[in-house]
Amino acid sequence: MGTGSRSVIILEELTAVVLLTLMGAAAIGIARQRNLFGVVMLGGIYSFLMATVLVVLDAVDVAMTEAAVGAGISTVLLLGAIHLTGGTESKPIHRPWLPLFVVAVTGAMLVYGTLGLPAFSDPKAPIHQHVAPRYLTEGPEKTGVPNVVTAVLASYRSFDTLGETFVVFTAGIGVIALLRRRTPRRPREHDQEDRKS
Amino acid sequence: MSAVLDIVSIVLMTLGGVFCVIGAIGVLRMPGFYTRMHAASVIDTLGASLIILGLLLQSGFTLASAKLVILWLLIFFCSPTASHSLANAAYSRGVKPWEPDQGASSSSKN
Amino acid sequence: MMMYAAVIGALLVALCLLLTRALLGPTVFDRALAANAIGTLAMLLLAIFQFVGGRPEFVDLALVYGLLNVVGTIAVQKFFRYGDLGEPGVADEEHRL
Amino acid sequence: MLRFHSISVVFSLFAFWLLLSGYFTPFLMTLGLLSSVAVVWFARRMDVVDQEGHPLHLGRGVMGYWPWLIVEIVKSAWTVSKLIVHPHLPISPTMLRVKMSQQSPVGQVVYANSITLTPGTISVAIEEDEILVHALTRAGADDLAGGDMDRRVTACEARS
Repeated sequence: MGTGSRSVIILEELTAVVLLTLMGAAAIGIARQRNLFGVVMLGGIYSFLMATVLVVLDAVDVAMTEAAVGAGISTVLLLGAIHLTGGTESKPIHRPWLPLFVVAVTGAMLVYGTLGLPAFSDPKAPIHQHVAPRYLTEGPEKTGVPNVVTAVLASYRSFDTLGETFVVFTAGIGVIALLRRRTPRRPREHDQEDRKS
Repeated sequence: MSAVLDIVSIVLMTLGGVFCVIGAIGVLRMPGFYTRMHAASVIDTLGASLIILGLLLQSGFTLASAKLVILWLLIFFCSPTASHSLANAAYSRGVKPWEPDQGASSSSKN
Repeated sequence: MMMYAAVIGALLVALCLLLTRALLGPTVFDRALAANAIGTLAMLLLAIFQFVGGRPEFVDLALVYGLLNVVGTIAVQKFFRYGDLGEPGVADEEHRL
Repeated sequence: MLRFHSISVVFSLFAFWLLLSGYFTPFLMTLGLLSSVAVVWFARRMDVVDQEGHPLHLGRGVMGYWPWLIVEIVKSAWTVSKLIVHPHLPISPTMLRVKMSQQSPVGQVVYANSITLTPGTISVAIEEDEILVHALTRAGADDLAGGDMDRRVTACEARS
């Protein structure tokens, strides 16, 4: 929020830090939780906190997506998946040291990668030099769409968005097909699987 | 005039924040599931209303204030529905209400 | 703009307390209750931050949030009530909710 | 009747669209109106437009009930807050059954939701013409059993 004074920036950074800490606590809770319903609930909380962080960082549209997908749809989908599988996570057979190592190394590399990026909301960053000013200044006149995000998504990158919509639509159909219950065909499918195996 | 409005809105919002904290303390402190729900409804009603009222005084008479009113209506219509369905689900799953002589345990199958 | 600091701080404290309850449990309903309350608080926090940033017309984000919060809670409750997310018109008992 | 309802739903949706978008140019407003009409058309094809989801007929009666309810909510929220910060947590949770005198389902929903909205009492289940209520304190339970809220909701149902 570049227009704000120094105190606003401090307030926002403090809030972001507190929220990120809470997200860390929620993530540890998720990792330690064996009851999958608890995991779904904590995951919803995580998404709400994440979306709030994104709003604090002024990424309103991403926050909207995070809230809709993370806290809304995926809670429902995960519950549907739990219904088909089971409510508790089984204990791992051996200690997950190797996955932990892989995850830690990947995370460290990602953090190292961010060191090379320009500072957050730096006006001289490359991303603010090329197309972004053009979209912002010429977008409304050229496309006739009052909202810049909508102009970019639906006009400049409309074919991209069309493809994305197809992907999401297909994924939705796939999920519904997988999670749908009380279909008369399901017992037969089980039989076939049994015969095959 | 605007200074008075500012002060009133700060007081309202801070009060709302205080009630949110009280509700959260209640959720943490109360024994048993149903008693915690009562504490959570303090957040939904008084805490949220006071904060939204404070923001309304800040926004004046604009589109934002209309949105805030809708937000308030949303909380008032939807929070009891959510609470009732939560209580109903817990009741139908056999979560027993906490009683003073029964001790601190209120857990049941989940 | 520092006038919002007090209420933001209070909301963050409340968030911490509710997250503790969500982590402690003990039943899944306690967690759901905490999640619902955190959703409400996040909604309020969003509304306030739109004002801090000086763009109060973006409060509709908080509105979307509130709607999602309710949808999520009702879905969770419906699941625990009937063990199923259900499809309208399939089971008649669902209309009682 | 259903046709009238659909039209009123279109108008509420369009009002909501205007509120969220904040654009008042003719072209965009036409698009908004078209999308609200499309949504209601889809909803009618899916058979989800009904009287209950859009209770126009309750409008007038509710207006008189709300101020009383808000005062009641503030009072009981204050009581519950005092209980929470009290060092000994003097609560006496009780379950009780309350009679409903409302006739229509919408009236019963209004009553049950009012009970839930007031901190200190939560409607847990609805059985025939009774509501199972969980109250935080004995005093709150007695208050509710007095039936003041029930009478007011029934009155507001009758007035509409």
